[in-house]
Amino acid sequence: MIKILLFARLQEQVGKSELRVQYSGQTVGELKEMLQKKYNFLLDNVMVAVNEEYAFDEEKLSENDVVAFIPPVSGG
Amino acid sequence: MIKILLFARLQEQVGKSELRVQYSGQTVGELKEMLQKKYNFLLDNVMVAVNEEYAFDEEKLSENDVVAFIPPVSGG
Amino acid sequence: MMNQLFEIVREPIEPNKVMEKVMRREAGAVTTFIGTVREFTKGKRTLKLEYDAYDKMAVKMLEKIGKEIEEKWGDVKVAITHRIGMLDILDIAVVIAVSTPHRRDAYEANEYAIERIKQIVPIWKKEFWEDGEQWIGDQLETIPYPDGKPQKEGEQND
Amino acid sequence: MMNQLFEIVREPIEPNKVMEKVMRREAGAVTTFIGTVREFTKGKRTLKLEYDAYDKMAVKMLEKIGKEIEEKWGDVKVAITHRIGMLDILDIAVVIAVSTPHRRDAYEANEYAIERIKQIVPIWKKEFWEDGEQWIGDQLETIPYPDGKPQKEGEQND
Repeated sequence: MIKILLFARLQEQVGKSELRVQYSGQTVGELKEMLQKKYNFLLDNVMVAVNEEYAFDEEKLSENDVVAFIPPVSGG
Repeated sequence: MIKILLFARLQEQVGKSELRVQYSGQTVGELKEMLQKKYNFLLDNVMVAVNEEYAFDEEKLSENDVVAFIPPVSGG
Repeated sequence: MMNQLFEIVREPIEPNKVMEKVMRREAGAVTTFIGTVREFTKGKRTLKLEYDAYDKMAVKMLEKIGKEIEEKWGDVKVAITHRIGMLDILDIAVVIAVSTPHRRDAYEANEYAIERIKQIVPIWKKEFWEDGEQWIGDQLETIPYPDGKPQKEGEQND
Repeated sequence: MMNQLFEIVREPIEPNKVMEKVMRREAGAVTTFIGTVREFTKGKRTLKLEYDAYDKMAVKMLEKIGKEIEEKWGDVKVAITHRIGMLDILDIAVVIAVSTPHRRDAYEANEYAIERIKQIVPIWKKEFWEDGEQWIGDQLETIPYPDGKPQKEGEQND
């Protein structure tokens, strides 16, 4: 299983703060594409963090990873 | 009368925080010279304020002026 | 909790508390930055703000900023507290405190911290106006960052 | 007294009080600079400090710095409190608070204020070491300022 965390606009679009998807050796980029199709997200400028570290699309996921979709941040 | 205010090192050298001298149409520079001779001050890098505003040596004093001798400042 | 230098909190922030975390005998200069909720941005009245965060990662990123500052400025102590939840005008959203022996460094390191917060810390702000509300940071006018790293945006204290 | 933006005081300074003087709905950024008594300067241990001031003129010069900042930065509010008398290590000597709509200005205007304080405000510091004491600012190693204006010196928070 991969746990997916959603924040801000993405969370409101889905109506949930967490999703779970089956682990099947995906990369970050493949997971992004899958969600983009399923929820019609605009993920162009969304960053991804795997286990609380920013990750690139090429990174391969592992079983039990926590993947956070990070829209452009606006703290401060 | 001219009232003279002394601070920091100058005040300790004279042992007084105030002096009074007769008004005789002096300039700031002339007053400085007079005190320099009388008290053997090192006034080279001392600023003068007349009535709480920095003044140049050429400025002519007026009766009842308050003249402060300002050693290099070190606040902050 | 008092000893944590980097915190995400839900209660009002007391700037003194953050500042006291960095004061030390070797440091003669302490700078603080306090970001408050501003009423007007580009002529538009803000009613209130909501901040959300990926708490655990946000703390980690604040710590990372602290480490970056230590690497760049050496003898420096940094503490950052960011508040999340609903905030009114004038409420304090963030306090950054930096202490150094010499003042120039205290200003520079502090400004570096707020710039980095706006780049890498997963915190989001929702603005509430008279005519609507919106999560800030991914409006359509935002140019997508080209290099895969979050970029600076117009903020309430930009 | 609470409403005076520029003060010379003899009691401990509470940074929050100074900061609160500049907070306002239009400003999203508040910077403070806190100058504390540092224990070591160039390897020499300071035991305590004494500050003396030409009070009335010092307040006037602080107000002048406030005016200069308004002229340079426009929408800015500044408050400065400087303490005089005997201070121990870690005691706060000066607090400068600046609020602006945008953060860049709040840092710049604040740093300008401390630079100007060290140039024009008639306040003097006496350092007490294990082996003596001295009024700072006119040691023999000081180069006399050539243009009749006080110049910047090495300070406890320089």
